[in-house]
Amino acid sequence: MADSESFVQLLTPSGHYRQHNEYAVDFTPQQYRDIYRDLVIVRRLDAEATALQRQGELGLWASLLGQEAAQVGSGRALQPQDVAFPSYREHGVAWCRGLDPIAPLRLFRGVDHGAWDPADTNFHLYTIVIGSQTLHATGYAMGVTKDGQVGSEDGAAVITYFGDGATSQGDLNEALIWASGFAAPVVFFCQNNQYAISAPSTRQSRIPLYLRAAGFGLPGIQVDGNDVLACYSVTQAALRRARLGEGPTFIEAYTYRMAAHTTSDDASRYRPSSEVELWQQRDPIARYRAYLEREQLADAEFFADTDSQAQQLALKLRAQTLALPDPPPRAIFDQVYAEPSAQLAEQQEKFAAYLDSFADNDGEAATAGSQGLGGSTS
Amino acid sequence: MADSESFVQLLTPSGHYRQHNEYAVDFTPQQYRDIYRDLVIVRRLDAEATALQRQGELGLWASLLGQEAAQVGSGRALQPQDVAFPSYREHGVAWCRGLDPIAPLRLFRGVDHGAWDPADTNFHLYTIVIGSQTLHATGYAMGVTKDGQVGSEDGAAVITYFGDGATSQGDLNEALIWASGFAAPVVFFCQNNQYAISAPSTRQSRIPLYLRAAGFGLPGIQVDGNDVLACYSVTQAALRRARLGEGPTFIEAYTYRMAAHTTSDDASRYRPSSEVELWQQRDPIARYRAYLEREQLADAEFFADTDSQAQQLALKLRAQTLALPDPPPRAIFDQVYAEPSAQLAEQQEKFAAYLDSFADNDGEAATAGSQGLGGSTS
Amino acid sequence: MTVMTLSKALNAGLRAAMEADARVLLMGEDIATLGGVFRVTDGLAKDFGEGRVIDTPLSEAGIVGTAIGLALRGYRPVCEIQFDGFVYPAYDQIVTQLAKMHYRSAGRVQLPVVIRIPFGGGIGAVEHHSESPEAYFAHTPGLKVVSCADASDAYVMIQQAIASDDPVIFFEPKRRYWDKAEVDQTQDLLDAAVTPLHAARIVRVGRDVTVVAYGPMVKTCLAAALSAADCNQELEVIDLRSLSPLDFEPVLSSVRKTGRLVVVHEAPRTVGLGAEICARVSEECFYHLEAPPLRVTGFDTPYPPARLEEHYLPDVERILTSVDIVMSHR
Amino acid sequence: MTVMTLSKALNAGLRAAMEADARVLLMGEDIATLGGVFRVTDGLAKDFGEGRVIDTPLSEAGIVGTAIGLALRGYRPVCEIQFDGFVYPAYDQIVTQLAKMHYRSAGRVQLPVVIRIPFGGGIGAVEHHSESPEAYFAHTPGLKVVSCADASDAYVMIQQAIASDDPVIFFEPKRRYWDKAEVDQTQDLLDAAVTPLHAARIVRVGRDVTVVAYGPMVKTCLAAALSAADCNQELEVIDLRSLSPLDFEPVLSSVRKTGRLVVVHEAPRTVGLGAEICARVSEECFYHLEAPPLRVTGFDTPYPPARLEEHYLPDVERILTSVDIVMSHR
Ligand SMILES: Cc1ncc(C[n+]2csc(CCOP(=O)(O)OP(=O)(O)O)c2C)c(N)n1
Ligand SMILES: Cc1ncc(C[n+]2csc(CCOP(=O)(O)OP(=O)(O)O)c2C)c(N)n1
Ligand SMILES: [Mg+2]
Ligand SMILES: [Mg+2]
Repeated sequence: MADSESFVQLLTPSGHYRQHNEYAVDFTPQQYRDIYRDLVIVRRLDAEATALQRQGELGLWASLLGQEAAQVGSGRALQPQDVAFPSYREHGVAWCRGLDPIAPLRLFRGVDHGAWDPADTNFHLYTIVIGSQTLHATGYAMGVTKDGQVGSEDGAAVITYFGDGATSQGDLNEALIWASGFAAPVVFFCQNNQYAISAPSTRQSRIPLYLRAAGFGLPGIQVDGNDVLACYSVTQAALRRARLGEGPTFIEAYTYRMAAHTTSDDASRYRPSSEVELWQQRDPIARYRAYLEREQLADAEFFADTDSQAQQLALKLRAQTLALPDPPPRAIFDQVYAEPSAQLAEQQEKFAAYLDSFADNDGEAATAGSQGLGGSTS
Repeated sequence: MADSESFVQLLTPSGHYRQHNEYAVDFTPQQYRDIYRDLVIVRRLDAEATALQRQGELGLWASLLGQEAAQVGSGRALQPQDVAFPSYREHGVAWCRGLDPIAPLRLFRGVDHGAWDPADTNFHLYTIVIGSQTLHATGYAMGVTKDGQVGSEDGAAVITYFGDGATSQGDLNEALIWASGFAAPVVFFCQNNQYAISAPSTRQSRIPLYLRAAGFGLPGIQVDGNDVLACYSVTQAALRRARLGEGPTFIEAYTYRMAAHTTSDDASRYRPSSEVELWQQRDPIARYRAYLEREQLADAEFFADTDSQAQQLALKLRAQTLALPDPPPRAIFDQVYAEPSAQLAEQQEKFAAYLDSFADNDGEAATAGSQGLGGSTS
Repeated sequence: MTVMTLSKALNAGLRAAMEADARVLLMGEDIATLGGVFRVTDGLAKDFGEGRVIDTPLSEAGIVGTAIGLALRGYRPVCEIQFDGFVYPAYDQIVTQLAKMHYRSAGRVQLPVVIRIPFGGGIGAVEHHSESPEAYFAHTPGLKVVSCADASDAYVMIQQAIASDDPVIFFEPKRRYWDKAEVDQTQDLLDAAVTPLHAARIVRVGRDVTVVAYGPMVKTCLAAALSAADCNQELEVIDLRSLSPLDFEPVLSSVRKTGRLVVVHEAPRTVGLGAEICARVSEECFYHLEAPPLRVTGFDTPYPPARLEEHYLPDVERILTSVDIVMSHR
Repeated sequence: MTVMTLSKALNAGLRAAMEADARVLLMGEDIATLGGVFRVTDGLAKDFGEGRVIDTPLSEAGIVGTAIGLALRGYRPVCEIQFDGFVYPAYDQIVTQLAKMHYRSAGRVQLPVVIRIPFGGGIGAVEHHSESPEAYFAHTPGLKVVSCADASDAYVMIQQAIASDDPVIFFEPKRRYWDKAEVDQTQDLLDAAVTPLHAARIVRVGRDVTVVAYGPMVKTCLAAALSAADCNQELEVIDLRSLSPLDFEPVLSSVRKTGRLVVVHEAPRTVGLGAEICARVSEECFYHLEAPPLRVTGFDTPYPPARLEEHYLPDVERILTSVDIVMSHR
């Protein structure tokens, strides 16, 4: 539910700017355009991934369609030293953090489990089991405090992403308890896209989700998740609180999942197309573009350039995907442990010998599945 | 924290009645006296159990000392058709429900796991793993609704007891979600006795616990847990809401655990005796007695009678405890399953044969531990 | 006899159980409106109402915890856990409450709760969607644990599980959901001819090697047996069906006949069901064994990315390799 | 050498680890002010501050989940779970996150988290305070699982566990907390003479029967061995120490020598560690075994009420009964 009283919105669905007595953005024209480019690119890459899945190149894809503003708005509010803990749909945040867009596709293709190095971009691994990452973010933020990296404008903050469905998990609620109790510098960013697969968010809570926070002793705020400026501003303020050592904040970005839950899902079974159409009128990119046009912050050439840049990136992503090699079979055994396990090494050796027993006369190993043996995959 | 504004109190620590604009009690003099008798008896039985533990007759005892008003006040507000789901300290509620006082002692002596029949007194089994029972209560209450037993004054309600510590468990928070979402007729009765073993309740929440409820969409109310009349009235009102189909309520009874966590605990390690002394001045029984005396609801004879009745019951409890036989060894295998398991039956037979191998010449079975074989224990 | 998929057979079994007993309830994520991500509950909400087919919050501890409460109130809840890897938030409720309450109460409380869990790999899924956690439950006294291998058993076993007065963890072999078989919907489940829930079954008779499996691996073992038959090796394939309690008699008498044992499962090897079968056979058939009992299992690694799963999962080739080894002992 | 209790030895080991590495943190319920319900962390909060010895909310999922986050930030958290039966609320975080994140990240993320769990029975406690859940963890790839049997090992192993870059589930034999032994606090843990964390150890040499145990049962087995020696039976007692990975070589070579195996643990029998040891020995020592491998374990029931535990727990008598059986095979 979007609770009108406290709902933060800076851009109306038609792209008009509304003053707010607490939140505002202070962008240069270039920054306005950069945000637009992000929005368009993340949508375009997402569409490409969906297409790749339809063509059998990915096992599955979880589309962010409709949630670009929530992700780019919050993602761009992060400072380099901040750390994000996503669920599995934060491709837009990943883009803002600088993660190579191929990384999530590797996961959804099944060549790895999403094996990027979180330290490279301060963007943690995708987490599929609902709610778990919110405790990791909280613990990490407790560590930030321990390291003395809070208390000033250049302190570090942590943000964790999760959906409306995740609010029903014990883990998320415990994370609020810990974050509040230890005044951890963490922002809880809930993308209420109104569905957890088929369950409407009212199945998780009869009252707006941002209200959950107060009972745990932290501020909760509801923002228009389809308004990139409001998402930016609200997140920025919350991160600032965290950085300054003022503790956690809970943000509910009220948005809409315009695609099905994943490519395996058939959303027509549980929601009418009229609802989707209604939300298309609140499209986060169209409204932002209308604003940029009205304020003459960008011209037709910029829009055309952006589209073609997005197109280039999509083509590159496609090419990268098609070129992804399958990992070698023995990679199954790699990196179960940081330190060697004799027990596992023995299994690995037996398996290698088993594979070798299929080796053809040229000395090349091949298996029933016809994949060659080789070095470690990752 | 006792939050002064919304804190419900009908009796001041000195036993003066305070008008409240929402809550009141409407007792006959006899009812007033009955409540007093309950308070005295549950304290006396508790003291006896503690003594039995000290004398080696119980393995452990979790004393309710200081929480008599919270337990008797709420317990007496229950109707016969209502069902209570306790943790492990609700000996006072058990008394109100009519459970034989020996039952919890069987558990703490280790002759069974607390094996009474919940259906006999509508008092569920003690639950030791913190928070679990709140979900059972919620599910049970959902069943009450399904059975059509809500919506009128003679509907059934459910109450579940837990401590301040339990509010940090995922289960409790999920129970609030379910209860709220399904408008289950359940009352969450939190005895905030200010400690979870050594952890002060501020370790679980920086803000008063009753505030937790609102964020889940249910009313939260804080009551003086050492005021038996306030506890009665507030619980009665919450049960009435539940009965009428108006959904769950969260009650925080702000009280104090005057004894150690259990007989195994050494509370002097984490709290000063001055604190305990302070709370002795707010003793729930002394204040209620002062009120009865002032209002001339009871005379010296009644007080003396009550004490001697409590004493009789304590002596009976002691005798019952000392007479408790150890269960026979083969009881280990009883009632693991409702339906037979061949696998287990085989283990049981082997064990019986093993025990028999120690049988002496008189044909009597005896084991190293010298306990005889016999029928089922329970 | 109707030919139907395993998924449909479960659906039919659930329907029959709900028709037979108004206290049977289904609860789980996405099971009502959507009909479940595998469509096992498709159409049931429409026919029985959302009061009996309950779309729940996204909360597995809540599902099992409230199911316990509903069972205490006299209902017979059938919970769906969406995928194997999502059962762990409910693990505490399952292990400390569901499994132990009957014992705690010395038999005064019964918890007829069924927990349905699609399990195992082979469908190209992402992490946590292909796991085989059955050993955790089989090691937990107080729970009964079963798995069906085909549509016909699925139809019968789900009804038997629901009729059981004990909690039953019901593992569904998710990659066999779309496999078809003949299902007899007219049978009387109380008929003595119907295999009881906790009985193992010999699904192929053979004299040379006893091959023990359950759930998704039964089909693989039958395929291996076909293949072995070409080389004149006669495998006796046993579908355990019940993982707790284990029905050992058929396994023991088979090994007494064949003298050779191969156990097959997808779950990691160490401390899996295969360990129990091999240990028990070694203990009780010591003088009948002509070769060391072998296990063909998943490896002691987390379930790998989908592009590696064909190597992780036991297949006909790996089973036959072990068969050859036990056959080589003369 | 100092004589100290196992509890004190753990305390000394924790202290040494905290002194050696400022990133080592302790977290758990009642561990700071109270010093833990078994006093294992007594005095550490006073000396290292509440920033390094953290009294947590009553929330096991939170303890493990935030410990993972702290480890990601470079800390080395040592979590205390108050009793065995209270680990299950954290089970999801342990099994799906702690165990799998290193694999998920293809080695880019390390989680040096230790989870200390007092386990086992024999102290006359109420329900959930006497359980032996180690098999659940040993069946979980990605975790390392160990148990110490005496004060000397406790002191060393807790430090080794903290130094490990992998998550370690550290089982403490609670009924041995008050047992004393000599502890050498001067030893250099990097010394080659120090037994590595994952090595089993022969704690008594014998030629007749190999007796395998871990944790609290090691002492019981040694007592059984003493008793057996009176009857001229020489038991070789092996303390596994590591339950995952299992160090099989000492077990296999012992059985190759004795030809007889008895495995002892408190946990329920079915699908327990004993099953794995017996299965593995049957597979690899098939031609050396002169008797069926036997298990002496807890029964397949929930842990019984305290007044029954002496019958539930393996004792010298039950061990010797099994020893006699394997010795009777000639
Ligand atoms: C613990 C757990 N239970 C179930 C699932 C299966 N599942 C995957 S996504 C999902 C819905 C999540 O909804 P929400 O939190 O709103 O996030 P969204 O997908 O809408 O972004 C479910 C039930 C899971 N991943 N983890
Ligand atoms: C899940 C779980 N964790 C830990 C424990 C150990 N324990 C027993 S009682 C207790 C404190 C409970 O505090 P609270 O909920 O406030 O209840 P109180 O004892 O004060 O009545 C703890 C930590 C437990 N029983 N269950
Ligand atoms: Mg959602
Ligand atoms: Mg308390």
